[in-house]
Amino acid sequence: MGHTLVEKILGRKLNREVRPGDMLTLPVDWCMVDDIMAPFAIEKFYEMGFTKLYDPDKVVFIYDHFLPTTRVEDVRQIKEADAFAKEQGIRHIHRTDGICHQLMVEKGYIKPGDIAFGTDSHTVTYGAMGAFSTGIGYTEMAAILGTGETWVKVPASIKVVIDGTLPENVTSKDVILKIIGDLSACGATYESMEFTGSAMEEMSIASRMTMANMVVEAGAKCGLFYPDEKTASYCGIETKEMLEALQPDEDATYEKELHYKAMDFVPVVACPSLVDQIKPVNEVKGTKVDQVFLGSCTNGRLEDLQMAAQILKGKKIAPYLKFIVTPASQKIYREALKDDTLEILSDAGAIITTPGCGLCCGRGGGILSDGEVVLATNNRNFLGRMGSSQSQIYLASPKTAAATALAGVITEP
Amino acid sequence: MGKVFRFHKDVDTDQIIASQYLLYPTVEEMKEHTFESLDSEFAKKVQKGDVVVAHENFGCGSSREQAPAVLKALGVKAVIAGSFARIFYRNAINIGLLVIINKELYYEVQSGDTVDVDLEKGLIITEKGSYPLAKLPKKMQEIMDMGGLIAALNKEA
Amino acid sequence: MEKTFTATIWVLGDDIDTDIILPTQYLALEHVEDMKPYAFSPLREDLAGKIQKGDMIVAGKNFGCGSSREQAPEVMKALGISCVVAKSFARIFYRNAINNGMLLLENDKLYDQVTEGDRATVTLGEKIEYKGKTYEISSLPTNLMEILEAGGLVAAMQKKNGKKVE
Amino acid sequence: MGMTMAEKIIALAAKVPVTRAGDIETVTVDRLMSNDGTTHLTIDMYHNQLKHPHIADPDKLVWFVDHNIPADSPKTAASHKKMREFAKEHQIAFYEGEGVCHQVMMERYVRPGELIFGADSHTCAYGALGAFGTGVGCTDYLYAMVTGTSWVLVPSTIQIRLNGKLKEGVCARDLILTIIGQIGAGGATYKVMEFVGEGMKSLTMADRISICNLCVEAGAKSALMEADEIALTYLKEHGRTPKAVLKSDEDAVFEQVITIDLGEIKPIVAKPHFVDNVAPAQECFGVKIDEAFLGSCNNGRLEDLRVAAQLIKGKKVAEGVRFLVVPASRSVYKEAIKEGLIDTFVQAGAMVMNPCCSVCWGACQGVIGQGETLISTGTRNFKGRAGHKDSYIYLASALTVTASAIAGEITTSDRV
Repeated sequence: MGHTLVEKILGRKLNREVRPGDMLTLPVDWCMVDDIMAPFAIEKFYEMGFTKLYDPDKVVFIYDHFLPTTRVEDVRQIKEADAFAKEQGIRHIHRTDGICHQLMVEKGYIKPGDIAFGTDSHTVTYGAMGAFSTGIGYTEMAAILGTGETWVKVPASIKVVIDGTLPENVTSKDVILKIIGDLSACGATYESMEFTGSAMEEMSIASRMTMANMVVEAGAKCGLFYPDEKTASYCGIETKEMLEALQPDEDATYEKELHYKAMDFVPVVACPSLVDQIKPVNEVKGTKVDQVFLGSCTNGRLEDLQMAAQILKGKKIAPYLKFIVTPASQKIYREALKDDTLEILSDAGAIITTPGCGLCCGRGGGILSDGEVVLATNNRNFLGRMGSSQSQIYLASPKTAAATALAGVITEP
Repeated sequence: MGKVFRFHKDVDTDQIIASQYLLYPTVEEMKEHTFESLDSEFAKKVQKGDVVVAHENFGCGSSREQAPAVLKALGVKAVIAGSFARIFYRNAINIGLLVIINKELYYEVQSGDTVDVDLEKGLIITEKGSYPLAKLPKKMQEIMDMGGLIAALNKEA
Repeated sequence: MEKTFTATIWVLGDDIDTDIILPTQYLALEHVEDMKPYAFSPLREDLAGKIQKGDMIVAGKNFGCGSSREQAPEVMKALGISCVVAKSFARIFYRNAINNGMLLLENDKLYDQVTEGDRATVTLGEKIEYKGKTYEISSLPTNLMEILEAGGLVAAMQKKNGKKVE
Repeated sequence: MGMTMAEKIIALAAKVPVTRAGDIETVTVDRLMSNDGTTHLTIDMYHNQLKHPHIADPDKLVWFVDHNIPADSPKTAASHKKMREFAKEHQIAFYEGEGVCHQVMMERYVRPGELIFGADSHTCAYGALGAFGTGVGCTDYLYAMVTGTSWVLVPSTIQIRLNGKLKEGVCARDLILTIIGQIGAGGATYKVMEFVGEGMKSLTMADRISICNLCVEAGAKSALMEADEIALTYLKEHGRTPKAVLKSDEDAVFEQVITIDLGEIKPIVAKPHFVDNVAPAQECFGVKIDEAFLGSCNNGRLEDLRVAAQLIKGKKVAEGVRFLVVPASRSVYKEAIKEGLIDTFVQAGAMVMNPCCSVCWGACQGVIGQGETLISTGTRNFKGRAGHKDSYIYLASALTVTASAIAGEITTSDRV
């Protein structure tokens, strides 16, 4: 009997066959620690009796949630992380480079087949590269920092097959939202999701990251794409064998299979205040919005900004509307400068902030008051996540965001 | 009679009420942060009728009217300083917060002393003696007499 | 950990996410004690103040969905919550809770029957008794039970590292 | 006896032929600027305290959301919402996220000879275009909004005569900090600081705005410069004409005359915790910094970004230092993109923010923590202004700030 991709990745690491339900102790390739959780993980690390990291070169510290700082206590997080990094000889630190998940991929840390853990639930993003990655708490991170390993229960898998070509106004964000809606917010709990089919093969790495990023919103442990030529060229690797070793077997067993025709997808939104409250944009069109947010580890990449710019070129956003654009990394910011994307967005009236988590994590970058409505491209619309619990958050694609910014009401692109 | 809270030279508007509180919806919500960086207990300790005494250039810095407004909301009866920054002075008069220029008092009193500002007699009275109140410029006295600029405006209208 | 205990019930709904359990703006407060008043605040502003030591939470499906913020189970533990009984739990929250020694019990029927303020009796690895009826709960996998019994992952690691537990 | 420039502008606004320092005049205000620092309170007073709420001339009002944008809390957002809705209802010119109010006012509104009230102390910046701008509180603002008028005590004038030219590596910022250090934080209280002399010819509009902007830190009611050819060219480029081009008469009476040789000015910093606590930059060499800020109504203009970008090109921000670069307006941002300056900053490791007041105001982005040190082109270094009450702010020029960001400690541009 064959193996799913997650079984292949985990088994390859341990050099043996693994099956869903097996409890494994896994060596860890990458530990990603963000600024919110660093001080807590450090405290637990010492409390556990550790004195030295198992391998400082496998640890990446990234400051993104609190930059730019909005409160005086934010700085404490950074200082404590800096002090620890210095003491332990951590070389991989990104203080102002952008959002952690973007950087882990963009800076070349993650390679297909890697095992990565991060102190943030959207660590699942690296599944776009065919890596096993998932979010953990800071206590567990502390244990991994000390031992270099942790336990994993091999998950069962859900296979999602999408064939064909997506309609012009649909992006990978609409696809993953629709799938989450179909599965429900806990429909993939403990499981691995695999995305395949010709539409997935067509997708850029950036679009794949958008989808992998959001599998946690269906409860999944990881969301995987099969490494291919695009993955190899993005990572700058040529090892064909490795790519072959990281494909599922044809006779692998899946807990569930979902089949979609790409042409059937339409632009959708997740309505307040749950990620699985999915409706076609057309069903909520005309809903007045006060703010539109384009950014985050879900949709803050160059292609996302470009999609919006294409719609907004030479036009102005609706009066009295706030349109906040937060690129996911400084590299993306520079690329978007180079091809005039930022200038087009700024001319349209966008407020372009420095890269970081921004509004998505609710610390700054456009917080909402009672009664305000935002349409946002990020990954969560939980009650009160972006400020007042009396505000409303709709999640949508960059294209829907741009069309909505233009009209001032929710609009299909 | 009120207690003295004594401050130094060049007390700026950021010390009176810091920027991060200015966008709070109401002065009532801001007032507990008055003088936070200089004396974090000030808002709790100050009582109606108390007096703020300071050296020169009190209220320098921004035009934020929240600065005199929080003092008034806390019940501060008067601010007595060697001199005032222009905008603060004008803002205080406009909202009916008594601001008195007196160069000596700063050297004569300590925090916690009692002091009385007797408007009828035109005197500042301390345990050690009394000081005549300087006259306000005529235009400003008119505004004070009417109970502040808004009251004046409502009378005109 | 006591094998049997009785607790007062607070009822929460489906999909109680980690932003509800503790909103982002309170995550960086220096101590978990400082975070306590804000637990569950987007949903029920006064709840944290009402919860007494030993109380239990009964909720619907997908409790703890959302982020990996471990402050969520930690703040619940600090509030003295003895356990959460839910139809199902989100994965990361589940793992974090165990790592903090916070007891989670899965049962898909109790939620539909309970009234807030009532009391129920839990017998670990066996059952919950509520208004004369019995609701089954299963026992945890061995490796997790070991962590829970050690008092959480920190204590388990201390043992491994031969560090004296204060 | 002649009149000063300030007396002439006030006489014009009061529609009287002559006025003198010490007189009180009722004036018609040409324009009323307000921002999110206080407008929510003005609106509350408008609704709750006025017997007959109305606006004399909505076309004179210009409102900005620039201090806390993007919003950092639900309370801030609520205050912004109140402003937005009021502006919409009363058709008040409303700019949200377009940049720092004073910069946008200079780009789009201010005309020589005007008398402008701004609910912000740095309104004195408008003197760079020969307008009398002064900061007021929200009660004064509301009075003027309702009646179209206000009263002013006509100020006396300190005339500052500038000769020569600034040396390379020295900025207008160094000049004004030197003057404030000389006359003290209360040295110009109630007075106008007027700048004249052949030295003016070498000062760009950006230099002039920077100089006038900071005069309130010496207590000044306003700052003034004659609208000369440089100013009138700027005005024309921005599609406007003067109300009146005025200057002080030869025989006007000045409170004080100060003569300064620009060539003598050296890089200078204002040390914590006051703007007049100045020292030559070299006295502070070696002071470790945690954050550097280039921006604000004082130094967030294209000229500032140019000199800074030129300095940092090919270099990197020191490890562990947060270097915030915040263009003063959307048009500055756009021009800076076109010239490649923004790319240079990002490449060097700076964080480029949306145009706004940023850490100069200290309540939104880039706030500093306990024990931290900031070097800033902002307007003030009051204790705690940029964040924690136990933190330190040094004020300096765009060049000195950028040099310090590269070095990780206070230094000047000739040393990096």
